[in-house]
Amino acid sequence: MSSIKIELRKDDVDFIKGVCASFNNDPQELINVLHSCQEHFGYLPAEIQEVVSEGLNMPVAKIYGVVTFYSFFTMTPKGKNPISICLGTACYVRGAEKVLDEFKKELGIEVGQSTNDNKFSLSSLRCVGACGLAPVVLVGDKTYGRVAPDDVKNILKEYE
Amino acid sequence: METIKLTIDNKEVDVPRGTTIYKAAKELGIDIPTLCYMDLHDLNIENKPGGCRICVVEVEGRRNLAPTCSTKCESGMVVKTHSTRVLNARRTVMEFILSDHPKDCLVCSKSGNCELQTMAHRLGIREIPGAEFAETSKYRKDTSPSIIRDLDKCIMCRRCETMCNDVQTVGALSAVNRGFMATVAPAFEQNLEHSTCTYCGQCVAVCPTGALTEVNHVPQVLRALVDPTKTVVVQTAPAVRAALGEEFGMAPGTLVTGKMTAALRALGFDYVFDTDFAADLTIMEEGTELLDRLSRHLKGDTTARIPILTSCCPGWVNFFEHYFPDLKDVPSTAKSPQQMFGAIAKSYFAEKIGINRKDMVVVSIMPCLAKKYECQRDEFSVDGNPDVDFSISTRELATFIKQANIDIKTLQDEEFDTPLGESTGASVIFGNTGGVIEAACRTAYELYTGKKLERIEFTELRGMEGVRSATIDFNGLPVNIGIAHGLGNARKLLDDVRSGKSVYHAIEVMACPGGCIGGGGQPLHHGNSEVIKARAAALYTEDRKKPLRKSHENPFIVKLYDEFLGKAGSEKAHHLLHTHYFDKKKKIIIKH
Amino acid sequence: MSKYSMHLLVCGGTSCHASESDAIVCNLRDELEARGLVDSVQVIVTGCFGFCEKGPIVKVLPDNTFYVQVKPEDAQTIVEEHVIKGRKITRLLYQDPVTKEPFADSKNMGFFKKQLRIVLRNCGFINPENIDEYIAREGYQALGKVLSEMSPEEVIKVVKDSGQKGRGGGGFPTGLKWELARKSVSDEKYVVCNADEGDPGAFMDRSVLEGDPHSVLEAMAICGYSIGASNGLIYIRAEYPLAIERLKIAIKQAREYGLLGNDILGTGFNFDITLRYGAGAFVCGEETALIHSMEGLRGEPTVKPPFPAESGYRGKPTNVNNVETFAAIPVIILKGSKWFSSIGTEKAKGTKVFALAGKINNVGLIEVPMGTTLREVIFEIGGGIRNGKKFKGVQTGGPSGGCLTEKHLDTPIDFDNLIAAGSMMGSGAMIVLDQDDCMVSMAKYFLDFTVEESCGKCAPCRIGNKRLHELLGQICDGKGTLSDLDRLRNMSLVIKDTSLCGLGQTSPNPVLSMLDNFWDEYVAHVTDKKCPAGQCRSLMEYIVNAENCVGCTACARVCPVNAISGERKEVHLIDSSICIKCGACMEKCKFDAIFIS
Amino acid sequence: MSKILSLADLKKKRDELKSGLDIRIKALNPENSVQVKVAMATCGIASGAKTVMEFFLEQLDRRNIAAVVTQTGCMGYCYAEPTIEVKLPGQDPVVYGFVDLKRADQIIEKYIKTGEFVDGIIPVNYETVDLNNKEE
Repeated sequence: MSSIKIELRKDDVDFIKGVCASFNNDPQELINVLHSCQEHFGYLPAEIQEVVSEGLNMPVAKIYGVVTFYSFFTMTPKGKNPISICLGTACYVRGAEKVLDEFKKELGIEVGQSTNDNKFSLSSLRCVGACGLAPVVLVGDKTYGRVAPDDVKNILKEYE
Repeated sequence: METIKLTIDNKEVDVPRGTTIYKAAKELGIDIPTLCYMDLHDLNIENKPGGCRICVVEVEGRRNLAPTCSTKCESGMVVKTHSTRVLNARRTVMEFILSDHPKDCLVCSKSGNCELQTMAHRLGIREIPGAEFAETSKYRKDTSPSIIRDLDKCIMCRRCETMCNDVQTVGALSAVNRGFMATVAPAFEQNLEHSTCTYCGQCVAVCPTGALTEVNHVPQVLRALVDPTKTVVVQTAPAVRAALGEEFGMAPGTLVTGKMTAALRALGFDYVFDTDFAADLTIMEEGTELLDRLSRHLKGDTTARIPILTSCCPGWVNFFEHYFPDLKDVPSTAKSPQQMFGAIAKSYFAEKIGINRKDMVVVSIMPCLAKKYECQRDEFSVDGNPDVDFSISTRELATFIKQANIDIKTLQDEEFDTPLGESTGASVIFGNTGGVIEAACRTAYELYTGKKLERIEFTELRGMEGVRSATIDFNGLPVNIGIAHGLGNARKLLDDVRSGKSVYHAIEVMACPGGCIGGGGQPLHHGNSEVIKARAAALYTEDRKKPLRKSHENPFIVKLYDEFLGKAGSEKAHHLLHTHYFDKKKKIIIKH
Repeated sequence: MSKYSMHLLVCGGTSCHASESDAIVCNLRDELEARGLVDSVQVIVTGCFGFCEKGPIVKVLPDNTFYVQVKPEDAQTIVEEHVIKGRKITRLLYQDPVTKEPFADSKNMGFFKKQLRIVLRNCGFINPENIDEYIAREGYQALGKVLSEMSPEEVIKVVKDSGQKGRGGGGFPTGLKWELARKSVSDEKYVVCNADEGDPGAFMDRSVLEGDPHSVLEAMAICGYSIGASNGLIYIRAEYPLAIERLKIAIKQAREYGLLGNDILGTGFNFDITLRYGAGAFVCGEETALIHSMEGLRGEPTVKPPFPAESGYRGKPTNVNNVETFAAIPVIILKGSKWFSSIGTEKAKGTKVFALAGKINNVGLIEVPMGTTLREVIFEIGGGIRNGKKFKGVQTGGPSGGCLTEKHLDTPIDFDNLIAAGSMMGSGAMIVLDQDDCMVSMAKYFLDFTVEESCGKCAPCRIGNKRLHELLGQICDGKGTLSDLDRLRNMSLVIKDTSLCGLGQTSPNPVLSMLDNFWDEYVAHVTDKKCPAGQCRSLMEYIVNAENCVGCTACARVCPVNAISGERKEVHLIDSSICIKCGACMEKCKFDAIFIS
Repeated sequence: MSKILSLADLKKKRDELKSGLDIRIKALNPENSVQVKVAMATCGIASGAKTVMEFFLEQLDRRNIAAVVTQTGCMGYCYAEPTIEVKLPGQDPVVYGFVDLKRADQIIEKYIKTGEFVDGIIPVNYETVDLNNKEE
C-alpha cells in the first residue's frame, strides 16, 4: 500500500511534461518521447518513466516494458566517455572481440558497466555502417577505425 | 453466413468464414494442444499471442507449420494435426519450454493443476535433452499480501498481461525485457505491492503454471486451530459453495453448502458462520445509504453524491483508490461483507459468548485474493488486532480439507451455526455479477415504497454482458442501475461519472469477470467459461431454495439491530460497519 | 595541363602489392629513367582495381590498355614496346574468359560493366543536401509524370510489370503489395518506409538515405498516390544520425518546393512524410513489429494475416517497403517496366545493392544486376581475399542467411538460387570469410546475435535459439558429441518450422548451411576435438618447440596458472591440463619457441 | 524558395538547373573551374572526410583556385575512405582514395594545378543508369 515517491526537480518535471505535450500527450508517441528524454537526461531512470507515465496517461509498467525492449534505451547513466565497440559481422571477423576483451582488461569492467570514477563506460553495438574501417570503436562521437588490441591503451590515453 | 469447407486429418468440415483452424478442429472432436491460447468466449476475453507454438499443424502447400489458434481456415485447406513433422516439432518446442522451467514439480504449489505439467504428460515427454547445460531464466521472487510471483516458472503465455491490461485495465503488469529474459512483471520489476495492482487475482486465475499463485495462509489458520486459547470463527463467502466441489471432481455448479459446513466443522473451527449473514447486513447499510443519498438528491441537495457505487469488492476499492482517487467520496462507505462480519464477530458475538476479541480468530473463506489484502488494511483493526485475521481462498480450503483426510463427498450436509450463519437468498446472489444490486433493490424497494415486492427476481439485472443497465420502477420513481464486472468495464462507467455524463443512480461493480464466482481464488476454470456460467446458475438456484429472499427479512439481522446496533446507519453502525478510502495515486514530489 | 604525355597506373591494392607490384613500379621508373622518359611518362600507384584475380595490374593511359598478371621483369617490355614503340603487348592483355579474345581497350571489358547503379545512381554524384541537384538529375520527374499523366492503376501496373521484388529480404513483389493496399477500403492509409537496417554488416539503406534521400521521398509519394494514402512514415534507426539529418533537410526542401504537402504540383494530391525512430531492435525490421514499434509499443511481431495491407499502422491499410525498393521506383517510372525487367534474370529483375565486407579487399557498397555470380562480386568487384588468404565462404543475408562456399561461386545471384543453396538474399550484406574463420564459431556468433535480438514472444525463438547457441558453445569448447550434431540440426529445423516471425524462421540458417557445407569441420570439433581454423581456444594446445627453447623461464614466470615447468637453461614444458590458453607465454617468448597446435 | 506549381514548372526548373549548374561554374571562371566532391557519408566522416572537406574549402580559396567544393554520399569505396572526386574542366572525373591532408595537399598542388596524377587513384568500376534515355 506504500506508494512510491518520485523525487525530481521542478524544471525536470516541466521538461518531461513539455516533451509529452509536444507530442500531444499521445501514448503512440512513447518512443519519440523517450528518445527526447534520453537525449536530455542521458538515461531513463524510473523517476523519468513515472513522469512520462503521467504525461501520456499510460501505465508505467508498459513504459518500462518498452524501455527494456529497445537496446538504445538505458536506465543507467553512461560514463563521461562512453566507449562502444562495434560487434557487427564485418568488425567481428576482423577481430573486434579481441579489441573488446582488451578494453575490458584495461578498464576492468564488463559490457554495460562504468568505471568507478565514471570516466568510461563500455558497451557493444551492432554495426555503425562503417564496415570499411572494421573493427570500429566509438568513444563519444569520435570514431576509431581499424583498431587493433594494441591501440587500446593509446585510445584510452587520449582521455586521461 | 458464408461457410467454407476444409479437411482436417482426412475429415471434411464446414465452418463459417473467419473460423480458426483450432476451432474447426474442435468441431471435429480434434483437441489440438495449446499452452498460451485462452478463450473465455462468454466474457469476451481472448488471449492469443501465438507464442507457445504448441498448437502448430501442417497445412498443405504452406512452407512452415501454422499456429491453429491464430490461423484462419481457408477454403480447400488440407490440415494434418499429427504428422511426424508436427509431432516432432511439438515435442521439440515443448522440450525447449521445459528446458527453461524449474524441475521442482513435486513441491510446486501448482502440481496436479498445472497446464504445463499436464501438457508434458500429454505429449509424452520423458526427458529434456541437454538440460544439464541449459541456462534457465531466473528472476527475483516477489511476495505481496495476496499474490506470489515466481517468474522462473513463467512460460510467456501472456494471459496475465491480457487480464491485467486488456480486461482489467489495471496496467500493473507488462511484458518486460527482451528475448530469453523476457517475462511479465510490474514496472522496474519491483514488487506488486509498489504497483497499481488491485490484487483482483485474475492473473493468478489464468496462469497455466506456478508462476503466479496466492499467498498460502493455511499454516496460520492451522496454528490458530490448535491453539487452545483461541476461539476460531470461520465465515464463507457465497461464491465458495458453488465452486468448492470442482476441486473434488464434482461437476461445475454443484452446490456443496452443507458438505462445506460439515468439512469446516470437521477441520475444528469452533463456529462455522456464513459471510452471507454479513451480506444481508451490507444491504441494510448500503441500501439505507442509497435511499438517503437518493432522496437528498431528489430534493435538490447537491452535496448528495449520485450515483452511489457498491463497495463490497476489495479489488474494485483498490482500483478506484489508484485510478479515481478524486471520486473517493462516490462509493458507498459500507464495508465489504467480509469486514462487516469481522467487526460484528469481534464485538457483538465476542460479547455474546463472553470472550475478549484478542482471543478470537476470524478466518474467512473467500473466492478472492484481494480479500487477503483487505483484511490486512490498518483501518480494519482495533489496537493492532484485525477484524478478520486470515483470509484463505477456495483453493486453499480444498487443499486444507484434503490434508485433513476429509472425504467431502461422503460427508452429510450440516447447517451453519447461529446467529451469524443465518442468511437470505438476497445475500447468496452476492457472488454473481448484478447480485449485490439485485439484493439491494429487493430491500430498497420495500423500504422506499413501503410496499411488498411482488416480483423478487430482477432478471433484467442478470447476465454476462460486461456493462449492463436497467431502470427499476420504485413505484413511479425510475431508478437507473448500472452494472459492470471486470475492472475495464468499470473504468468506462467511472469515466462517465468523472465527466458528469453518468445517468445512473446506483452502480454495482465487481472486479472479476462474472463476479465473485469468477474470482482469483476460485478453482481454476482453465479457460472454460462454461464453468463460470454453471457457478452463476448454482447461486440463483440456491437463492430460489431459500425461504427468505430479502435481506431485511433476516431475523438475526433484525435482532442484531435491536440488540446492538440500533438502526441502519446509526452512529454505532457507522463506527463498526463503514469505512473511508485513500488516495493511492503515485505522487511526484518536487525536489528543491 | 599535364606535361606528361602518358600515365602508367600500377595497382597498389593489398593483393597486387603482395604480388610485388612495388617492384613493378620500381622497375618501370628505372626503365623510364634509363631512357630519359621520366619527364614525359608518369608512374602512379593507384587503389585497388578490384581485379585481384588477375593482378598485378598495370593500366596505360591515355589508350586505356589494361595489362594483367604483370611481373616485375615485364617492366622493360612495357617501356620498350608500349611506351616507346606504341605497340600493345598481347600476352599481357586481359582475355575474354569465353572467346579468349584479348581486350585492347579496357573500356570494353565486361568487368567494368559488372556494376550497374540504379538505386545508387545519385550516391556519390549529387549533394544530398541540395534538392536542386536532385531535380537536375531528373528528380521528382517521375512523381510529376505519375500525378499528371497516370492513373494509380497504371502506376501499379508499371511496377508490377517491372517485376521488382522487395529488397528488404522477403522478396515479395512490390507491385502486388501496392495492389493489395490499393484494394483495401479505408478512409486513411499509410505508406511506410522501412529504414530499420539492423543486419550487422549491412549499410546500403544508410548509404542511400545519406546520399540520395529525395529518391526515397519521391517514391513514397508515388506509392501514396497509387494506393490512396496521404501520409508517409519513415521508420529509421536512431543509430543513423547523419541519415536522419539528411532526411530532415530533404523533407524540408521538398515541402518548400511543394513536392510534399498539399496540392502537389497543382494536381490536388496531398502527401506528407514524417520520421519515426527505431530504438535498437533488429526484430523491428519485420513489418508487423515495425508497425507496433511506430505505435509506441514493444516491437513484437504478430501473426500474419492480417497483413499490413489490410490492417497496419493504427489499424489502417499500410504499405511497407524498404529503402532500396523505394529508391528504384522513380527510375522504373521514368524508364519503364520493360527497361527494368530487361535487367537481371528471368525470375529476378533489376539490380541489387550489396554491402561487401569481411576478409575482402574492396569493402564497400556495390550494385549489380541480378544474376551476377558470387565469383564476379567477390573476386572481380570485391578484389578478392585480403592478405592473399584462401577464400572459405561468404555469408549472405546476414544472421538470417547461410554461408556459401567455393562450389556456389558461379551461382547467379537471385532470390531463388540463394534459397536453393541454403542461404537467402536478405537485405544484402555479404560477409566474406577466409581460411582463418572457424565455422562453428561463426554459427555461434550469428546465434549470439539472434539470441540478443529475439523479442522473446514465441518459445522456439526465445528458448530454442538460446539452446542452439549453448550447444554451439559446447562444441567450440570440445564438449560436443556426434549426436549433438543431429540435435543441432533437428532443433534448427524445428525453430525454422515453428517460429512466429521471419527472425526465428531464418535464425537457424547459418547453422544449417554451415552444417551442410562444412560438415567435416564440425565433425573435427566433436570427434577429433580440433578446430581446423585454429579459432576455438579450448581446442588449442600451446606447445614448446624444444629446438627453439633456451630455458629463459620468461614463459613460466608470466603464466598465470603455473602450467609451465622447467629448469633454467632447459627446455620447458606446458601442462595442457592446467593451461587456460591465455596466450601470455607465446607473447612473452622472444625465441618463437611456443606454438599452437 | 518558391513552390513548383506543375509538372511543366518542374521540367523548366530541371532544365534551368541542369545547364545552370554548368553555366554557373563556367560563367564564374571559364578557364579554371574545378569541381571537388567529398564523400560525406558515415564511413567517410568517420575516416576524417570532414577535415578533408574543410581543408579543400580553405586551401583552394587561399591558393586562389576557383573551385566548387561540394559534399556527396557514399561512392561505395568504403575500404578507401575518405574518398573524393575531382573533375577538371573538360576531363573525366578522377576518384582518389585514402585522402588525408597530405594527399589532399598533393592533389591541389599537382593534380588540380598541373593535371599531374597523384597516387591513390581509384578506378571507377561501375556504370550508372542513364536517366535521360527514356523508354517510349
